[in-house]
Amino acid sequence: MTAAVAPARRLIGARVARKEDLPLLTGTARFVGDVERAGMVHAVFVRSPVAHARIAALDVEPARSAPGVVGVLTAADLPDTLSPIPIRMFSRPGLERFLQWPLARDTVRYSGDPVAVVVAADRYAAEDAAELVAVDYEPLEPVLRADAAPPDAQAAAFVVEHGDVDAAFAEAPVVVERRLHVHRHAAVPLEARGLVAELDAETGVLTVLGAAKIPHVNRRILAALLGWPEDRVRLVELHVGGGFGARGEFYPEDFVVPFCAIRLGRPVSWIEDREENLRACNHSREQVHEIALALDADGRFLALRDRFFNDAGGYVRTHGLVVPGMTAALLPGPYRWPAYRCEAHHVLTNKTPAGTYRAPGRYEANFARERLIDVAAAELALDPVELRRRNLLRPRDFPYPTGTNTDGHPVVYDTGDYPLLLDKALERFAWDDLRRWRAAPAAAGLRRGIGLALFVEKSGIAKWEYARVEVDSRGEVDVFTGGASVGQGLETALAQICAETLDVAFERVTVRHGDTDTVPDGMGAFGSRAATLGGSAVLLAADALRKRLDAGEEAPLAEEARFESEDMTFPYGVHVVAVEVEEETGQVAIHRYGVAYDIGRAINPLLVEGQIVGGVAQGVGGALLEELVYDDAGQLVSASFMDYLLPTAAEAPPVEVLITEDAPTPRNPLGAKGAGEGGAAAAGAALANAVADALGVDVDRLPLSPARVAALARGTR
Amino acid sequence: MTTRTISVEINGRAYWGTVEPRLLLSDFIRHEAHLTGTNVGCEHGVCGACTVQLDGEPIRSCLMLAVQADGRSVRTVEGLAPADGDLHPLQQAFHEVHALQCGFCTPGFLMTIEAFLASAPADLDERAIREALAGNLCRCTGYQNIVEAVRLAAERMRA
Amino acid sequence: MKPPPFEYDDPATIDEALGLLAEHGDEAKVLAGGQSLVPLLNFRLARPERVVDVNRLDALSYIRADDGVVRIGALTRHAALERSSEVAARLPLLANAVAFVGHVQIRNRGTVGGSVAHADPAAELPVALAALEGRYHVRSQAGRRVIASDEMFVTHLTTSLEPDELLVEIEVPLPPPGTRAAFVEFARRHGDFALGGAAVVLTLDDAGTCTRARIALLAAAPTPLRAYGAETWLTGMRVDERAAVEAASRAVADVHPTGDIHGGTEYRRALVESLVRRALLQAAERR
Amino acid sequence: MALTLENEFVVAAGIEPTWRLLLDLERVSGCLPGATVEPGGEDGQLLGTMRVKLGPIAMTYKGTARLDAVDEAARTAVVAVEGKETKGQGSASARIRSTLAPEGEATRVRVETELNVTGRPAQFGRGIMQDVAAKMLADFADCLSRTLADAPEAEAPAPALDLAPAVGGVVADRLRQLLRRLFGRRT
Repeated sequence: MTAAVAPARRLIGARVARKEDLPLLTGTARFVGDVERAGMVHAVFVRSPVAHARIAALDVEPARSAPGVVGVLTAADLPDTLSPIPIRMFSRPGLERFLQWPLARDTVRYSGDPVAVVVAADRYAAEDAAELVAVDYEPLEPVLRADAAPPDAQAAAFVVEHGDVDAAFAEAPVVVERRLHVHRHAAVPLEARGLVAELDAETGVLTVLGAAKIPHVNRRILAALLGWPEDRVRLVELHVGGGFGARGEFYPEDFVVPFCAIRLGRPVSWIEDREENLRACNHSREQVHEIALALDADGRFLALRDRFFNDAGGYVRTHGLVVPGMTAALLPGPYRWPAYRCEAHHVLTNKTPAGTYRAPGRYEANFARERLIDVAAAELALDPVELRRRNLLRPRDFPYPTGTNTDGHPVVYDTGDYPLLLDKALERFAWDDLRRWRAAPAAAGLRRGIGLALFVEKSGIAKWEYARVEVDSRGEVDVFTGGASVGQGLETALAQICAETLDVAFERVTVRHGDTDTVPDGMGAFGSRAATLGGSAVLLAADALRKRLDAGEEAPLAEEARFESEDMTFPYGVHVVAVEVEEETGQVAIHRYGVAYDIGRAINPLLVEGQIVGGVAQGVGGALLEELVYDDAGQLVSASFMDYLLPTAAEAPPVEVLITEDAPTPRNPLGAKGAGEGGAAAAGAALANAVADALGVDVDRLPLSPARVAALARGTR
Repeated sequence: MTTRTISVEINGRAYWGTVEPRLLLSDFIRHEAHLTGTNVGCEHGVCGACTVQLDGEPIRSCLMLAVQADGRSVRTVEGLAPADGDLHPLQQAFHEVHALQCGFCTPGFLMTIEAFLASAPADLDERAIREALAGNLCRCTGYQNIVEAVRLAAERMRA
Repeated sequence: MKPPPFEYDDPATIDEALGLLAEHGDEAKVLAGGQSLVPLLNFRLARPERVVDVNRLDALSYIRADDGVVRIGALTRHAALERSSEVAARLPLLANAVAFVGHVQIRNRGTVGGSVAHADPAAELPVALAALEGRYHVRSQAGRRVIASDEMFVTHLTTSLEPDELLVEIEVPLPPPGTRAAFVEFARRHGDFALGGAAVVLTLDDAGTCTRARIALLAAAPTPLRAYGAETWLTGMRVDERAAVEAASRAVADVHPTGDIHGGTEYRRALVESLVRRALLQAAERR
Repeated sequence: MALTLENEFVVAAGIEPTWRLLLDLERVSGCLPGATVEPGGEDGQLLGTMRVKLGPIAMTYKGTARLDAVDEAARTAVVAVEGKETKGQGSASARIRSTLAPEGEATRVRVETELNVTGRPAQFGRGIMQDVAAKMLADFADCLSRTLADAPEAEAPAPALDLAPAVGGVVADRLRQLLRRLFGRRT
């Protein structure tokens, strides 16, 4: 099965084929929708069809008496002791007013807000009965724009700054300012969410199958909401059909479905359908920036000033202020800023709540900053590459405190050689050839453009991870990690680290994760952390075990480790793209796409490339195709795959990847920086710059849909 | 509502069921025949995750009623690998070039491509491959390695 | 996302099917390939009391060349049309258009008759058939009638088929010698319903002068739309760049496509105009 | 789906009688395509169902219609129609503002309609529903003009909306549906 197995000694850094593949290739994998249980019943949620309304009346009796129905629950049936779903990170006093209850109580705040759950013998019967739940809604005025919302819609506002921004702008010879929009789109994993919850009547233990991303965190939340001790709640991760930041957070269904299982005394399955997924699972990315850049006559950056509005949707969910926090923290990017001020507004609207999606807050920030830098370059008649180069941080600047912070923790870039990576990228992706290509005449009706965008990513935001390594008398090795698998190849990467450290064959290492019974604690998989923090923990445990074996101790042996790191690591990269824009149709055809990414150390380049290419496809999809569109009444009108357009193989571009390891991080023993998000992080920025270059116009918003691009082209013909 | 008793041959074996006419073929395969390798990603015929072969031709099993498959022959991902425990060359190629990540879309891709390769010309260019794949959505890989796997498998299957 | 309950029949003969349609009228819905109807069922936007599945009517699956016409059985799958050497040789426009229909999984199930009866103005085959002036043979217990090309489509998803009528055959007259055709469309993604498109059938004499022109527009109106004005204007002209530009602008002179989230009225109008121009030039260049 | 549509027509009747007819809620509501007024309404409110049909797509709404505002001086009357899907969670509501102005012996009627549809039918980006709504309201305006002109055919309840123009087959189809409704088979 595993084709290319490197000798144990050189496993870290080898292109090892994955351990995970066999069941996924043969159809024996077990996703939550595959789970069957004796007596299992099926839940369907009744969701608000309106954006904002008071619930005047709610009649579930007709549904209760429908064929096959075993239960119908509304907010009134939930425990009086219940509290709303808590924030798990980036919280702040005052936000608690905006939390979501598992089922809407007196008002609904977005189309898709769950108001009742119907449980029946099968999904068909449950959907029949759900149609019979009668709700009277008294419409309230919906808020649909974060940048034009009434004051009471603002959940939080904060400022991140250093230096004297006002003075810098007052004295600057050159100032460029723009209002830039990033549209609402979402992670949309191909497997929608789902849960199967079951209460063991004898042990009194509640088991929830279908956990993802952060099983231990969600066990704590679920136990707290139920008022149960944690040891009576078990979360189990099965195969997971993609996460990208959205799946695995604690959602209303994560309480309601287990509660139904307890209340009804039967295993309850809920499998989200695609329409629900698009209306109920976290959205992301919708920001409006009022951003200004001050430069001197030579193009030296004097100051960056931004005020942005982050559309939070109907409630503040588990992520709290992560997205606006990340935007404000990482907007500076790879450049030196004598003065910086970012004013963030986290605003509630009557749309689906928004949370994190791959490179959260950064996809938006990179678009705003890199777009504005191109505008400045045009203003100064400077080459965009040269303007960037003049302002990049230098190797001697590291470690570099940006003067910003994440959730109060200072951002200190660990290592980097930004000019070197820029040079390597331009060389590898033949920037000069692309410039010649751009200058050469295109076919009639086509316009050529090239663009690039630089960015600094971050990885490992939660500060620790757990691992245990066991070797038995036969020499078989088990690795237990607190990390989680969302399809990224966690088992393979950790097995490589363990096998090399213990000097055992890769095949003899089994990686176990995601079961709160077998793994005592863990943080999970988000923010590109599983391989770096999780891998470091495995490295420590395996190393300790190795020493005992070398000392002559006999298996079976086990070692535990908890790797902690105060600071995040900061990989950095460059996106380069060349496009041909068709004036009449507005079609943007990608001629060449390259990503250079320095991640300190690549544990498995095969997997890293997979992460980057997959990230680019999502970033390009977001920039060209994907948009969650609401009408004037707050109705999501792209609530199906007929209107929410994921890129297919025909639209996703071939991507050239350059992985460099010039700046390993001292912040973990592997020297590795997380690689999960760089492929998406600057795609919107680079494409916008390329299209602006092709048409010689300002591009001030995404997505670059054919109609919008054609309009831009018409304005310039 | 009336029900019907049907028999569908899946991967060479007959599966009987008494079903409502409205039962989707995808649900029959997954929950009556308990062959859960075929996944369901949208249930409106866009994502391709539920692709199976009906009498040898790839179709969307979420857009067909189970009763319509009565007496027909269906092939799913479980029927792809030869009995001897080896992998189909296509599965092997997917593994070697890392053409899957979360793997949820993979069975649909395999059933589409397997039929495609059976009738594909020898000189497969990238455009042709990408268009042949366009009826299946993947959210993880960006498709690049899937295209690569198709090339590799085509090569080996010709040899 | 599961279909609502319905009664189901799968008649083995056309007469049986017609009997069911006569009995149940517009409370019954014909199920052919199901590639449009089943999604509507899954979304519960369609709630027929009864589904009459015609997939067992093998007699309705054929492609036959008669004197001067090609006869296509209503149950002919898109894939069969795509593979038909008969169609490729005699009606290249249809072969050209069917390749744009969805993806292989869709074309393996979808039927020609189903595409016509569903009457989506963004569907390829009705537009191609409009340009070819196909005639629609329908049957009911009352008998048989033929619906002319321009009387078939009424509005979105609505044809002039009576609830008790079944579309059984599409008859496509063979264009005169010297005819060449082209089908072009623009969609946001490969295989999506197009934002606009055009089917063009041109007959040129030896001097290259257009003696007959048929132009049909896709997604320009609630039905496939013939551009009669442009056709008349083009007749007698040499189809060069300038003529194509003029004909295209005449083709959309009175066209106001409904805008939506994928493109507004003006964008779609301009798009269709440029696609007509391209189709005309493509066709003129074909041999 | 939220949109505003405008229709305008002239009726060959004076403004006074036209105004009186305009306030006849039952006749005005009866003009809504596919609408059937049912007994049991209270304090000037009508109960009814409305069936919207588009090829295979069919939605049935149950709801109310009432005179929401009457401005004698401005000769403006607003009819508010609100309905919920008889199956499913969706809804449809409309505010129909009709304004009369004298035009010689005749009367010009300007109808502005704000329509809001929620639920599944409104969740699709393609413009089909907008066209359906436009056709519905055009039909409504036609019927209203006949009603206000007191044309006899306006007495019959409107058939289920069928977006087909009056070519032979469709007339027969409409008649079938009309008879079916009159004889009370299904709503």
